Amino acid sequence: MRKLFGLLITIALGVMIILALDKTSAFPKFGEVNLQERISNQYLTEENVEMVGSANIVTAIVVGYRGFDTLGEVTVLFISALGVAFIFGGTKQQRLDLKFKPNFMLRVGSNVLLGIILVTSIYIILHGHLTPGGGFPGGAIIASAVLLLYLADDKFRSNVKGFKLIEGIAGSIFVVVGLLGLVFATAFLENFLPVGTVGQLLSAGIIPIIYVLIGLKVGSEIAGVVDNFLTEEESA
Amino acid sequence: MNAVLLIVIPLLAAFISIVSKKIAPYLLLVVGLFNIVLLFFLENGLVFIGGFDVAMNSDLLGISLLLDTYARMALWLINGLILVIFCLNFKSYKAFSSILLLAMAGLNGLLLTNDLFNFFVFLEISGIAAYLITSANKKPVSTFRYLVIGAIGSSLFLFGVVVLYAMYGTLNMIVMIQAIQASGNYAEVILPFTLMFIGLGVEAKLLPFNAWVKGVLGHSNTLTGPMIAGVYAAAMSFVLGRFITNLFVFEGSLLIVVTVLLALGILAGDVMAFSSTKTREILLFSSIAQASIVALLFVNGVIIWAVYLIIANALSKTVMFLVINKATKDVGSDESEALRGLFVNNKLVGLTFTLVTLSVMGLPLLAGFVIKLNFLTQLAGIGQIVLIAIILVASVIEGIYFVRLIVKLWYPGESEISVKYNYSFKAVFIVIALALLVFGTYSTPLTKLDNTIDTVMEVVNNG
Amino acid sequence: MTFFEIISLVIGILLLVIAFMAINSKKLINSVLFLSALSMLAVVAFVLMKAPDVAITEAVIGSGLVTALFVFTLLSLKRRESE
Amino acid sequence: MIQYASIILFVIGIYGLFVSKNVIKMIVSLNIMEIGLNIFIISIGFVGGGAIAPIISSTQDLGLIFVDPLPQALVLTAIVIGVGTTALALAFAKTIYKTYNTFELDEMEESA
Amino acid sequence: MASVELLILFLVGAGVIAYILTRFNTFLGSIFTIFAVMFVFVSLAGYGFGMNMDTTVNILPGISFTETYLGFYFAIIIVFVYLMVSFFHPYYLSEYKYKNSYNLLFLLSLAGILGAFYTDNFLNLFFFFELIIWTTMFLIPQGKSKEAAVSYFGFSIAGSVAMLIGIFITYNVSGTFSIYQGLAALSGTNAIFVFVLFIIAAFAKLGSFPLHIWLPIAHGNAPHPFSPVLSGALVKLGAFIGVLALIRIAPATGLFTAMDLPIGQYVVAILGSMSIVFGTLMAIKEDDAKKLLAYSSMSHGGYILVAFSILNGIAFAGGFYHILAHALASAGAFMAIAAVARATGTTKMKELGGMIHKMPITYLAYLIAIISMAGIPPMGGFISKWLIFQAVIDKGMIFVGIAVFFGSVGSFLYVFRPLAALFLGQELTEYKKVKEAPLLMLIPTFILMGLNVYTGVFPGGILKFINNIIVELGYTGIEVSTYEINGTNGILNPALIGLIFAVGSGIAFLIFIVLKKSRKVELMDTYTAANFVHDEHLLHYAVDFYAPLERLYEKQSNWMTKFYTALAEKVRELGKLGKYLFMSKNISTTVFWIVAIIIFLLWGEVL
Repeated sequence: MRKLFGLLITIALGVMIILALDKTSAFPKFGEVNLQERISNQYLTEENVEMVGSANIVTAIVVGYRGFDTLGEVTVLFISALGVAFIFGGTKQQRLDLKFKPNFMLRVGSNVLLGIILVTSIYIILHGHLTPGGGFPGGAIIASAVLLLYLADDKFRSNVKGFKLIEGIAGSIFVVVGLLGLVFATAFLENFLPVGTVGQLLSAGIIPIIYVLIGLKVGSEIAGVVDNFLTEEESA
Repeated sequence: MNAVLLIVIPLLAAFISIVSKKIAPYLLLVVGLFNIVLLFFLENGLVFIGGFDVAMNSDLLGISLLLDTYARMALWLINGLILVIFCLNFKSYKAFSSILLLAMAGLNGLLLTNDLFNFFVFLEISGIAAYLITSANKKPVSTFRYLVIGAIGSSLFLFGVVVLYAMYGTLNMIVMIQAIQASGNYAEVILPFTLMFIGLGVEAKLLPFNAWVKGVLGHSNTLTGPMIAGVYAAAMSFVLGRFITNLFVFEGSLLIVVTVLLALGILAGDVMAFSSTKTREILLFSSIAQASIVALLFVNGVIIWAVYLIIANALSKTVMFLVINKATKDVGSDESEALRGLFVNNKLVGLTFTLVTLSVMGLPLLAGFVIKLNFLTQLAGIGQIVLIAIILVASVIEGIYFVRLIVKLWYPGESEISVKYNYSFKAVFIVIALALLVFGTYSTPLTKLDNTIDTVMEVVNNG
Repeated sequence: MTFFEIISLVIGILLLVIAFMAINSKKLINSVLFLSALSMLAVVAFVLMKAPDVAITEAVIGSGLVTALFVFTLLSLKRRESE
Repeated sequence: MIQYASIILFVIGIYGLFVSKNVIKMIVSLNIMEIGLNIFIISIGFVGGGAIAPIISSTQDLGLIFVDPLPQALVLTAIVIGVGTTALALAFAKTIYKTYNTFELDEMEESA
Repeated sequence: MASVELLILFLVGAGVIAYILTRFNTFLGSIFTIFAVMFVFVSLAGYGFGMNMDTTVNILPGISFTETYLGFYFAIIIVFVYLMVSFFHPYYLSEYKYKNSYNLLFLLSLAGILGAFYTDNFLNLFFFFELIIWTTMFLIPQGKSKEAAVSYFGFSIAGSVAMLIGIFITYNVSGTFSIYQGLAALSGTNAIFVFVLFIIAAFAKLGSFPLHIWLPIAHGNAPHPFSPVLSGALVKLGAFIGVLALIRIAPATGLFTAMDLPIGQYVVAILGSMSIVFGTLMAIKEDDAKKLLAYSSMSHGGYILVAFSILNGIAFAGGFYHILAHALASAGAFMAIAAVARATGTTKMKELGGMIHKMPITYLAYLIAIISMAGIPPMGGFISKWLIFQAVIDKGMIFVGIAVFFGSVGSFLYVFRPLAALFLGQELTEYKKVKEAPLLMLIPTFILMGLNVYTGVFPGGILKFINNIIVELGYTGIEVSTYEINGTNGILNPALIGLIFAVGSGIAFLIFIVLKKSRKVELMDTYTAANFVHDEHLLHYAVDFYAPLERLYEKQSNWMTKFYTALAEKVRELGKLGKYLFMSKNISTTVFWIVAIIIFLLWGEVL
């Protein structure tokens, strides 16, 4: 009964929203967006693209124009990693018993795989301004490498302190780079390096630098979270 | 000097603080002071962030911050309060310093940002910081409830922002305001405004989106109580005020619904407080009513007195929650019966608590009275007699339960209770009570500031 | 109907069905797995709508990591129950 | 079509929060909401009729039609924020389980 | 000091000094308080009668004063009551929990009173009213009951709030907060609203039916020296608002008339007479002497309302005179009871008796006060009631007339009861060591006795002053000479009546002296059907004093109290409902509200 009622009113809500959006003339129909009416059009002008030097316009926006959002986003991840560690408590912890014993093959295989994964992630991060990808997926892939280590070896504990250090330092450098923008240019997080040619690896000014920092930070943060989820208090 | 430092420096400090836990509390102190001092040197205006060549670029491509007198007052209040509250809890809640730094950054960002999506990001930062702060209550279910409701709220807010972006093609608040005013079709923006209003309403404790408040503040301690009821409530009220006065256009059915909700919030808040026997519940329900009053004032365009009301409330609620939560901790119960005679041996604390409560009730000689009378006068000037009647009827109920509480706290029951307050607590209480007393008897500075508070549009129009 | 429309129709319906199943499934682990599937479908939707950046991020973070976290949480619960 | 589906997906997430009493289910519902919202955001930037992803190989490509890159940037951020919230929520869920030995909110005795 | 502003500042400063002095020595602080109040009284009396107060404001921000006969009349009466009461402070304060703040709050509330009656601005008026409320509100819980403060505060604040809404309606109509311009600008529906709201305020503060239940609670439980202030002084604030509403807004409510009166005034008169009747009935059955007097205050408030709702000079004269007479009488009576309570520790009539032997002067003060209350010559109460009777009879208001006469007769019944129970009858054993009140407390007692008699015998001067107020309000005054008052139905010569009474009492006193004294017997010295009496209290004749009368309306007696208790209970239940609806532990509830609100809003847009 309760479920039916809930379904009814929520579906009604959905229908209402759809109808309201349909009725709104200013809201463009799906697929009929006119970019000329939007601010994004200006991201795609030739002079702006050349000024940014990033082939991936999304990256240009994420790290360049809206780098402040990204700083905030990294902060969200940072604070949730901090929070997870905080909630689970800083007491001595041991590995969670996963109830399956990884065999030799898995261990060796995972070590091989680890190398491949890490190389991939570095590639993804460094080419963030050229191809899809970038710091976030790259960082997450680094974290998944750590995760693999955890799964392959039931005694494995990574160096959480090290993660924290990377996290803190990468974050600080991010901010410092932003502040350098304030010093060498006029605004926080403004580019102060030469941008190079669009489409080349060494281009786009500070974007690759920041993406590397983001990758490191996201990777270490998520790895920290994973560590927290895979451990528990000793006495338990 | 750049307003972005207000956000970035706490962030930087937070990042550093994780490397070395020991310096974290001191970093918070330094950064808090730095922010307060920095605010004196900053100029009003827009600050651009990111992008490539700001001078060449159209500045709307990136994110910008807006510092005006409104934001400045809010920032002073919030940074100062965080600093004070942390100092008072320095020993017991040291571990929270990183989180408080992030909360500071998040709240400063909320108040400064001029970009809707950026606002969402800061909403999440400050929100998560709030969830973590409330985890100090050791009531995970309440915190979880807060988290879920907060997540719903921010999702709705983002939904609204995105719909607005689809309609007007920008995320910049100022451009958005101009675009909406230019289009002039207010019926079309009902959906995004409703969604955004609800999203903000969750954090700003507006009825009926505030079910989390009871669990969170009902079990609060000396850190969470003042932080959530003082700092966060003030910040969210300020933010809500900015959105209501600048962005939202409440007309027709939306105006009616919002007004009804807020009026209901005022009445229900006070009625619920009336029916509570637990002191913390009384305080939290009263703060729900106050938040609704503030929002109602913003909806009716009474900006300056709403700002003062926010400030007065934040200060008052900080004191009240500190007093009650400390006592609750020592006594072990927050039933008003159990706290009978709390002030018998703490006359000074009792006096300040009484003064502060009188200010919240809006009785003369205290700031609350001046503020209440002025905003009521302005409401009367625009003919909102019904709203005045609602606010005043609620204030009768409020008066009754507060008097009941005060009398109970002053006169002992069967057993004596002993609660010790530190000198630092007492100092804060006295300063706040004196400030309320001074501005209550000498209100000329308040009326003078009236003209210097400007809205976003005015800042833009003046360059 | 173009190819795009057909695909999007299928994905749309699948999205809704899987979401519904995720909410209504009895076992928590199924719920989580449906969520993971939903995430993968979203990846397809992102690709379809020409958002490769988002698709990669969603695939790695949304589908991979979030599922892992859910599973770890449930694992610790399983262990506790068995004790 | 996908746009409508995304809105309904969002609403189903809300439905999930309405009906479920289980902590994990609630987090799942939140995630469904977020996925729906993310698809919706991308969908408002989608340009039909052969537009391409906003990635160029050189500046010559700029004459082509692109989809709106800004929503994609927003979604990137939103996804990561979603993960942060989810991780935190799960952490709380684990704590709740530790305290009450259940995930069902109805079975907990904590006063509101 | 002739400046109102300086007087107010002086009182605030004096309050602080009194606080410090009381902290070190209660007696010293209280003596200081007496002098502070005396200074204010003397200043007011010295300059005020001739309208020579200085009303300029230099220091206080946003406050403006003006001088009116009306305001001065109220101010001088209330300050006088304060002065009388302050003489009691040295003997009472030391028992109180927070004695230091007692004098401070006492003086602060007096500052509020001065401001309230001298201001010409509605917001200032509200400011001072609120100030009075909260300062006095903190004095009440020092007495017996802590809940009494809540009750007092609740009704007072409800009254102020009603007034404030009325003020804002006035402001909205007229654009000014000036009291006299604002009220003059009202017309039509707005005037009716403001009238009703002001009347609510007046009723709440005056403690008139149906907003009366706080009176017995607050009066009965307040500290002994504060009850006279409440009854003699603070209640009169309601009368002040009543005057504003009934007379200043009067023309506007003249849409319908009844008995030549605007319907609003007529209704107020009816309610006022109900106040008289209920107050009297409740007083008759009350056992606590202070509560009894509280109910009598309620019934006297009714007289005041009736007087002001009959719009002519004689009635006004009666009303204003009654304010004075009742202030003096009730202050006298309450103070007498306070003196008894100080000596014995109780105000319950059952537990007292025979105090005349121990406290003869207090007895005399009480006797004179109640004679005035009952409206028997030669006391002040007689003059005012006589004037009110005249006005009521002239108007031919039958029900009101009956009520007024009933109230008068009832007064005999109830004021006699404490007289008999407290002072007459057998002396109880536990009070052997009781002594007469100390000299300092006897000073105000004597003054009040004198004034009660003076107002009854020589009302001419005072009535002439009252004529000023009536003229100020726009009506014609009454004809009065030094010894005679001209009513519509006859001429009253109070001095002559006073003389006759004096002679009569003299003769009676002579007989009392000359004839043989009655024999004193112990209370237990009695013979009751071969039973030995164990409990002397059952023999006390205050027990079941008016038993047959009480039985008539026993069951109906507290229905108003029940009503308000039920109201509070309803509010509480509403709060529980609110918690259930909005503060549920279930997240579903919040989700439901969000969904419902969005659907509701979109409904209008989509369909």
